[in-house]
Parts: sequence; structure tokens; C-alpha cells
Amino acid sequence: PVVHLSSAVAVLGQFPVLAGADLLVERGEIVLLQGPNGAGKTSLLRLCAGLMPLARGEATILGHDLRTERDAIRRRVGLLGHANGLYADLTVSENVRFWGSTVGATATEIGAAIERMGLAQRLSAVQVAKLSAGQRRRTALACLIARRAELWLLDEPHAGLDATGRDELDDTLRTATASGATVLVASHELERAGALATRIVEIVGGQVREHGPATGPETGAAA
Amino acid sequence: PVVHLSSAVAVLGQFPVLAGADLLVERGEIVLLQGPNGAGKTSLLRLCAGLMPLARGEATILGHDLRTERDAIRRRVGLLGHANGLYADLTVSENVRFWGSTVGATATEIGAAIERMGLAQRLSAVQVAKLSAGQRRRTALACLIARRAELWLLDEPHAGLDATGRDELDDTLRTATASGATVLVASHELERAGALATRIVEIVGGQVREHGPATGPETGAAA
Amino acid sequence: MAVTDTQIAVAGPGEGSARNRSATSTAFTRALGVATIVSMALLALFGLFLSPADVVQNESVRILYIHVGTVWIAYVAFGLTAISSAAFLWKRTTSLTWDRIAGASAEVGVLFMALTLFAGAIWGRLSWGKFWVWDARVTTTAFLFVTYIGYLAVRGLGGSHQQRGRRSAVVALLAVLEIPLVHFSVKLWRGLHQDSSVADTTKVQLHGLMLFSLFLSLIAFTLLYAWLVIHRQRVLAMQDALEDKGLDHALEQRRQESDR
Amino acid sequence: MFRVARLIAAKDLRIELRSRIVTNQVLPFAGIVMVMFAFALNTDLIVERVAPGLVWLATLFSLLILVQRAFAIETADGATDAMRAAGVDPAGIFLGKTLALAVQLALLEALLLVIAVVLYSAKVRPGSVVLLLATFVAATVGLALVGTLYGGLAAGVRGRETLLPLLLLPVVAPVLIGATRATEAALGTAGAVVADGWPWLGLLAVFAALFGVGGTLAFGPLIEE
Amino acid sequence: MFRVARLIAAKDLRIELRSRIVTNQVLPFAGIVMVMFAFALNTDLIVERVAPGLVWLATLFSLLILVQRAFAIETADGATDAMRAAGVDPAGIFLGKTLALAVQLALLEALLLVIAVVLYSAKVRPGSVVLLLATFVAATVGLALVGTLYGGLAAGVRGRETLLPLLLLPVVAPVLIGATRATEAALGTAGAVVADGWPWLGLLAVFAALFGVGGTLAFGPLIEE
Ligand code: HEM
Ligand SMILES: Nc1ncnc2c1ncn2[C@@H]1O[C@H](COP(=O)(O)OP(=O)(O)OP(=O)(O)O)[C@@H](O)[C@H]1O
Ligand SMILES: Nc1ncnc2c1ncn2[C@@H]1O[C@H](COP(=O)(O)OP(=O)(O)OP(=O)(O)O)[C@@H](O)[C@H]1O
Ligand SMILES: [Mg+2]
Ligand SMILES: [Mg+2]
Repeated sequence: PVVHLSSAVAVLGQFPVLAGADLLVERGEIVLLQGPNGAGKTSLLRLCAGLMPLARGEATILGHDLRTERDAIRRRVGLLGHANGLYADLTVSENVRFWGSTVGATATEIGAAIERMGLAQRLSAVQVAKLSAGQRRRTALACLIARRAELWLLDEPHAGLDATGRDELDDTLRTATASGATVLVASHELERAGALATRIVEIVGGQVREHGPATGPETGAAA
Repeated sequence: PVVHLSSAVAVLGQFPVLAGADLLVERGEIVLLQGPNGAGKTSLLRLCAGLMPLARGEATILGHDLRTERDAIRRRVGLLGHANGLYADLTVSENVRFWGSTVGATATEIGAAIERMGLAQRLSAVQVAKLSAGQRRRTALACLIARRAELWLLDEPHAGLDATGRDELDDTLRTATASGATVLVASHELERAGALATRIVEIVGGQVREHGPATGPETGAAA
Repeated sequence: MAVTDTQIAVAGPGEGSARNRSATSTAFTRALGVATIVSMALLALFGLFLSPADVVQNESVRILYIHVGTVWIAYVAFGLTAISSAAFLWKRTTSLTWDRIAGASAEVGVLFMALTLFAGAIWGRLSWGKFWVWDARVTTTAFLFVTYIGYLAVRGLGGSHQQRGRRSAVVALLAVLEIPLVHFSVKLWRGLHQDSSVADTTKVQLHGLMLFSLFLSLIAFTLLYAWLVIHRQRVLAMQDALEDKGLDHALEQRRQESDR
Repeated sequence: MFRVARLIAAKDLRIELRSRIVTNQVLPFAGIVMVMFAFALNTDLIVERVAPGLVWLATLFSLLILVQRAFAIETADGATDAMRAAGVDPAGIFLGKTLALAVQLALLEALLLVIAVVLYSAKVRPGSVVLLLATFVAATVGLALVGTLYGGLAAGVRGRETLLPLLLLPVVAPVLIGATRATEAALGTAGAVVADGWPWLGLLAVFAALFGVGGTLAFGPLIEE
Repeated sequence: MFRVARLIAAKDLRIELRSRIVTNQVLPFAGIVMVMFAFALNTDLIVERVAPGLVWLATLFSLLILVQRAFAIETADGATDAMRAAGVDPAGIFLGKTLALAVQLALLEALLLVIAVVLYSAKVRPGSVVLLLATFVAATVGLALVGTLYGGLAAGVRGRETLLPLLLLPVVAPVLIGATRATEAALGTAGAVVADGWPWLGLLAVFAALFGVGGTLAFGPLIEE
């Protein structure tokens, strides 16, 4: 399994953001995490990315133990959080190039990523500070795509994207999974993300409730 | 008319974010602004809120000239931007109380607002810094509700809210319009916002394209 | 204030359109330029040769003509900046022309103040043996200088022209208050620096020719200042106009976005 | 106006109480600065000679930090925009934030004075207590006013960390000088007598009055787009 | 590691070139600080006596601002998290940011030295140029290292504006002293001779080496949550 959490507990301050979450995700899946605000979706994604200490329970990501082999995990995982992690003074292309090259992506991969999110024209030379919310989101996604991660952790990736942007994103994810990647998506846009996902799990109160398979990607493609 | 823009031009740096926008909104309408990323939705809302200088053209909001009577406008308009404008060190209730009282809302109104967005329990005493993305959005909305503005300007209000939160928001907006308020919503979630809106206008390249009446609130209520 | 009036006249739209837009010079400014050159030459003549050396300061006293001339004109420049800033802020007279005048005047003022500091430092080396001393006026002058550098930095912050105008106008109105501080600093902290020896005649009598040269320097620097400000102000106006032209083009492009 | 001011001051002070920034970090910082000065100017008699100046220098640098912090709060999540959009009276904002800032500064200076007395063996003579107090009040108000004014200008601008000092330091120079001289007079540094202090106190008062009026009027245009 | 370091240094310097913060604002700030000090301690002979100390004090305060700025860039939009999530080598981050910081500091010190020579009429004797240069290099590297280390620690923590100085100032005290003494020796302040300078230079070198190794190792754990 790509992700394997068994009764995982994560704590922020005194508060258990994850209260014994069990999750099993296989290679090539697109899993939608849904659930009320504050349920623990973001926390779960951050845990899988190795950004949160595991208080109790077991967790293996891509076969690595989350406690001991964080670095190995981080090298193979890509996270898109609520924040974009962009440098406001740099242009779009400079940002993507920087984030791409830190993880050793080639110039062509980087160019492709920029192209992919439709930032190749005027925008590629505009400073991020001047971009609109959605354009920033697109840039962040381009940075992520350039990484070609094996496990994609996306926190509300659709938020702020326009119609075309959403389609581009969905296609990207499908092609990625087709070529062996795995995707976890946290989202509140059930119609949209539900169509994309191969499986839906609900998160409530820091625990995972299985939901069984959703409308698979084919229907999603139709949507 | 509540909002009347005629060939309004707004400039950021050297860039015309609004390139001659014409818009006419009557009292009690819920208008959905849709359009691609970077089209000018946020800019249009900020202009109506008096946060952007009007470079060319005419604009009257609630009968006040945007050029000369900003303060009068601001007192009667409520804006929810991409950012929440909350103080991370203060608790939810402290934030709502502060923003409410700066505009002279009564304690009961403030309490009602907190109640309305479902922040009355545990959360009301939690510092905003510790909240999840959606919970922050809810708090920001509560601050806005406490103002009882005559013109609501909402920039992607649904983003980050869970299913119940969206319903609460939509109800709030409907009741507000029923009691004479007017709402402008910028959003990319066409199904959701379309169901809420009484009219849809498309914004492209800093200009407005009328779209005719949408599925009215009644259908929205059904949804 | 005659300077101001002429500037506003030339900068006004009517005159502006009459003028060849691609150039900043008019018959008036050309005449002004010539006058400046002539007076400068005269100043050099009197300052360096005709006026006698001082008893105490001997030859080095000739620096006075640059030092004092520049600083007083710098005062005038900053004063004008403040006045036009006030005019800009005042609803009835508000116009970006005032803002540009303020900016231009401040830039030239900073230039002159730099000259003052430079000449002063040189002079200090000669008469105090040091480039710099911690005398009140010397230091307060440095502060005044930095303050206006800050003012120019604020002008450079970006944002709309109106915003630039409002922000910098406020700063200018506060900054000008430092001038009296500089002027009276000598009395406040009785320091090394020369007291007002020119203004009041009760003090050591300046030699007639010296006094004349000093006033000549005042005239020369005033002319130079006027010439610089008028031109700088017109350049700024052209830059703003250019930006507006650019806006028309940008608007076109922006509207194109809808077609693709 | 004053209602808003009270609200904002209360808000700022509550945030301060929550985050304990001043008490836990600025005070120690100021303390360290004082000690560092003592280091840099190791010879004792020099230190004693310049103790008052150092107190005010330390205050100044702490002021920079406090102002930055005061507006970091506002810009972090776009609260400044929210305030403008909500039509909150700028004069109220100005006075409110000034008030909060002044309170924190006063706290700080009290401590610095103690340090000076201990570290630099400065002596407070009974006769001069009035002058000393008046000086501190006037200087504090003045610093808070000008700090808020320029802090508001620099806030929101990118790279504000550095624009602020550039604007602030030359303007507060007179405060520094005036306060230093007045304090010297009060402490009798280098044989200064109390009488010398009053004119300087006057300078401080004028400064405070100027920025009080100027700031209240100017703050609105300053934070406008 | 060094590839990452190069990337990050390049990124930081490009951002600096874009925003021109250092050149347009920190340099003037440092200048003012020097003038203020000199003014606060108005008597000439004192100023000349302590000129070297003042150079380094000014550098220190500028360092605070530079470090703050360097990490404000990173935390503004959660770039630090992104770096950790992307598994970027912490040692690389550390060295990269140190390099960028050192470059900016060097620029700054050069200017300060000039100011000192002009304002405080300090004299650079030909024989001591080597010592002077060595001192500046060692001190700059040391300051950049410790600045980055603690900057990284303070970044992300709320209220970092104030945590940073608290952490930084006491640690760099030795640098301040060492650099001051060495500079005094080089400038021959108060009859110090060049020979006195070398041991102090040694101290600086040791300090730099210590924080170089320590930082490279410790930075990773430090920025882990
Ligand atoms: C860097 C060093 C110096 C600076 C910054 C400086 C600055 C100034 C300023 C600002 C003024 C205008 C005063 C006023 O009317 O408000 C002034 C006037 C004057 N300075 Fe200097 N000065 C410097 C050095 C010197 C030196 C070395 C001398 C000669 C020993 C000198 C002689 C004078 C004289 C004679 C006046 C005219 C006095 C009056 O009528 O006000 N200055 N200087
Ligand atoms: N230090 C803390 N003290 C108290 N509660 C905390 C603390 N830190 C986090 N929380 C709570 O933990 C939860 C954070 O969960 P998380 O951010 O993962 O929610 P989420 O599922 O991403 O919600 P959203 O859909 O709004 O993004 C929130 O309920 C928040 O209130
Ligand atoms: N200084 C500038 N230079 C160049 N372009 C700019 C500048 N400022 C803003 N823009 C452009 O103006 C547009 C901003 O529009 P706005 O933020 O209103 O878009 P939006 O409709 O809200 O988009 P989104 O749906 O992503 O929120 C963007 O295309 C942005 O690139
Ligand atoms: Mg979340
Ligand atoms: Mg937007």
C-alpha cells in the first residue's frame, strides 16, 4: 500500500487533530477526503507529508516508516497546502523554476508544468505579488507538477481555480495516476472532486469513515 | 440602482484590472460574477467597496458617487475578500465582537452572528491561529454578518466551507436579500452559486458580459 | 514665489498643449538657462578672484559662496515642496501638477543640500581640521538631508498617482518642520558652527565685496534651481502623460483577453 | 472617533497580553541593548557620561520593533483593508494604536531607567523627579505618535521592515536629543542643573503636540489607496 | 547540498535585486544609526574613541533587519513548510541563506567603514589593511552564520520580530567585542597597535568556524516542527 495509517494520532498543542485514523490507499487510487470543517483533513495530509509528528499509532508512506524515514518519504511526496509557498517578488516562471530545480526537475519538465497550467503567456513574466488568487493557485500547482511526485497530497486544489483550470488539473491527476502515481484530495466540492475520485472517505472528528468506491474516473471524464 | 458602473476603469500599477466595466444591479438581487482567473472579479468587488481608485468612467454605489463619497459608501457596504482580516491571537468571539463593535453592532447582533455560522460552541473560545481554514472563513463571515450591510460583496465565500456551512451561508444571504439587502458574489463554483443567484454576469478581460437571469433562489432552495 | 507661478503657468494644460510636447524647453526657460550660465560665470569670477580672502579663514572662505548659497536655496526648495504639497492636499486646489512640482523641487533641494554638505565638509577639513564634527547644525543638517531622501523613497513606493501624491504630501508637510530646527540649532546648542553672521549686521561685518559675492551666489543658485525645477517638473508631467498613453494601449490588450 | 480609538487600543493591548511579546521579548531586548552599549564603550566614565543618551537610544530601537509588531498584526491577514472597507474612522485608528503603543513604551522606559540607574550608576535626585517624569511622558507620547504615523505609512508596503527605520529615525532625532538633554539635567549628568531641562521639555511637548494634530488629520489620506 | 545552497542564495539575491531593500533602505538606515550614536555621545573625543565599536554596533542592528527580511520572505506564504515538505536539504538551505546574507552584510560594512572614516575621522594605516580586511571577512561570515541559524529558529514562531533580537544579540556579543578590538588595533584607536589585533581575529575565526559546523548540522532539527 502507498499510504497505511493504523489508529494514527496527531496532536497540535493539546488538541488531537487526528484521533486514531485508519487509512489504506493502494497505488493508482484517487482518494477524496471529505468531511466537516475542522474534521482533520488538512492534518491528515500534513501527517502523510511528514510535516506533523505522529503521536501514537503506526504510519507507513510509500513503504517508509513515518517515524524514522521522513526524508525518504518527503523526497517522493508532493503536498499542496492551503498556502501556496510562492515568493511574491519573483515571477511565475522564476518560482516554478526554483521549486522545480530544488528537487532536480529538468528545464523541459519545468517548461511543461508551466505550459500545463496555462501560465506560458503574459503571466510567466509577471511577479506573483501581482497575480490574482486563482493565478497563484495555478502557479503553486505548476510547482507541484514539476516535482512528478509518487504520492500527491492536495488540500482543496480546486478552490480558486476557474472552469478550465479545474479541467486541466483533473486531467493532470488522471494522467499522473495512470502512470502509477497516487492522489489524496481533500475537498468540499463534492460534485467536482467526487467525479474525479475513485474512492471517497469521510473524515469526522479526526477519524476516518470508509465510504466505498465512488463514481470512477470514467464518469468523471464524462462530467 | 444599488450598483451602477458605466465603463469603469481601474488600474493596478500599469495594468487595467477593469477595462471599462458596465454593471447595473437593483435592490434585492443576488448577482453571481463568474469568469476566468484574472478576469477582474476581485477587482470589481474591491472597487465597489471603495478600496480601489476609479481611473476612468462613472460609478455610483447605493446612490453615492464612488469618487467623492467613499466614506458614506463604506459605512453601508460589507466586503469579504480572499483574505479574512482576522487577528490570529484573538479568539473567535473576540474577533467577531471587535469587528462588530467598530461598526456599532449590538451585543445581541454579534451573538446571533456567531450562532449563525455555528461557532457558538467550543470554537468561540479558540484562538483564530489554531482554527482550520474553513473555520476561519466561518469566523470572517460571522464578522460580516454582524455588520448588517446593505450591499454584500463576497469573494468566493463558499471556498473552504463544508456542506452545512454552505447551506447556512446561502440561507443567510437569502434572508438578507429578502429584507432588502443586495448581494454580489464572485465564485467559481457555478452549480452552487448559480443556484443561489438571481442573475449571472460573466466577467472577462476586465469587462462585464450580461448573461440574463439564472435559476432563481426558489430552485436554489430546492438544491 | 514668482518661480511657482511661472511653473504652474507652463505646466497648465493650455500652455502645455501649445508647447512642443516632445521637448521640455520654451523660450522662457531658454532665456532662464542663459541667465543661469551668465550668473554662474559672474559668481566664479567674483567668488574666486575679485572678492578678497578672509582675515581668519583666508582663501578657504570662498567656499562660503557655494556652501551658504546652496543651503538657502535648498531651504527654499523644501519650502516650495511643502507649499505645493499643501495645495495638493487642499480639496479646492488639488491637482497632480502640485504633486509633481513638490517632487521636482524636493529632488533639486536634495541635490543642493548634498552640495552644502560636501562644501561644508571640505570647509570643515580646512578650518576645523576634520571633515565632520558633532556640532548641532552639522548633524541636524544631515538629518534633514536623510529626511528628504526618505521623502523621495516614499514617492517611489508605487501605487496610483493620487496615492503617491497623498502619501508624499503628508511626509513633506512634516519634514519641512525640521528646517527651523536646523536654522536655530546653533542657538539651541551653541556649537562650533557659524552663527547667523550674514542675516544680522550686528555681527562681524562681512567685507562689501564678499557680501556682494554672497548675494550673487544666491541669485545664481536661484536661477539654476528655477531652471532645474521647471524642467524636472515637465519631465515628470510627460512621464505621467506617457503612462496614461500606455494605459490606452493596455486597455486595448486587456479587452483582447475576452476574445481568446 | 474616541469610541473607535478605545476599541482598537483595547484590542492591541489584549493581543499583547496574549502573545506577551513586549514583556517576554522586547524588555529583554532593550536590556541587552543597554548592556551591549556598555560593552562597546567599555570605559566606565564614558558610560556614565552618556547613560541618558543610551537610555533613549535603546528606547528608540525598541520603538522600531514595537511599531513593526503593531502593524504586523494588522497586515498579517489583511485587517488594514478590512478596516478601510468597514469605514472605520482613521483618526480613531491612529489614536487607538498610538495609545496602545504609548502604554507599552512607558513600561519599557521605566525598566530602562532602572537598568541605567543600576548599570551605569546614574543618580536620580529628589528635586528633579518632576522634570524626569514630565520628560518621560512627553517623549513617550511623541514617540508613540510619530511611530504610529510612519508605521501606518510603511505598513502594507513590501519591505516595510526597512522603510520604517529610514523614515522614523531622522524624525525622532529631535526627541532623542531633547529627551537626552532633559534627562541629563534631571540626573545631573556632567554637572548639568535641573533648570537646563525645562526648555528641552518644551521642545518635546511641541513635538508631541505637532504630531498629535498632524497625525490625527493625516492618517486617513496616508492609509488610503 | 551545495547545488541547493547555490539555488537558494541565487534566489535570495535575485529577490533583493528586485526589491532593492538593502540598497535603498538598509544602507541609509545603517548610516543614520551611525550618525545617531555619534550624536547621542556628542563629544568628539568620545566619538573617535569608540568609532570602531559604533561601526560594529550599527552592523549588528542592520543584521537584525537583514535577517528578519531574509526569513520574512520564506514565511510570508508558507515557503518554509513547502521546503520541508519537498525534502530540501536543510544544510543546503542554511548555507545558501548564509551566503546571500554575507554578501549583503559585506556591502553594508564597506559603507559603514567609509562613513566611520569620514564622520569619525578614523584613519586606516597601510600596515594594518590586511588585519582590517581579515577582521571584516571573519566577522561578516560569523554574523551571517549565526544570523541565519537563529533567524531560522525564530522564523515561523509568531512575534518573530522580537524573538530574533533576543536570541541574536547575546550570542553575537563576542563578535562585537572581538571585531571592535581588532578594528581598534587596525585603526590604531587610543594607541592600540596592530599586533594586538591578531588574537581577536583568531577569536572571530573560531566563532565563525564553530557556527559554520554547528549550524550546518543543527539547522535541520531546528526548522523541524
Ligand atoms: C559638513 C559641515 C557643515 C554643514 C552640514 C553645514 C551646514 C550649514 C547650514 C545648514 C547652514 C544654513 C544655516 C541657516 O541659515 O539655517 C550653514 C550656514 C553657514 N555655514 Fe555651514 N555647515 C558646515 C560646515 C561649515 C563650516 C566648516 C563653516 C566655516 C567655518 C561654515 C560656515 C557657514 C556660514 C558662515 C554659514 C552662514 C551662517 C548664517 O548666516 O546662517 N559651515 N551651514
Ligand atoms: N492548538 C489547538 N487547540 C485547539 N484546537 C486546535 C488546535 N490546533 C488545531 N485545532 C483544531 O484542529 C482542527 C484542525 O483540523 P484541520 O485543519 O485538519 O481541519 P480540516 O479538515 O482541514 O478543516 P477545513 O475543511 O476547514 O480545512 C480544527 O478543528 C482546529 O480547531
Ligand atoms: N501590477 C500588475 N501588473 C500586471 N498585472 C496585474 C497587476 N495587478 C493585477 N494584475 C492582473 O490583474 C488581474 C487581477 O484580477 P482579479 O484579481 O480581479 O482577478 P479575479 O477575477 O479575482 O481572478 P481570480 O478568479 O483568480 O480571483 C490579474 O490578471 C493580474 O494578473
Ligand atoms: Mg483544511
Ligand atoms: Mg479573485
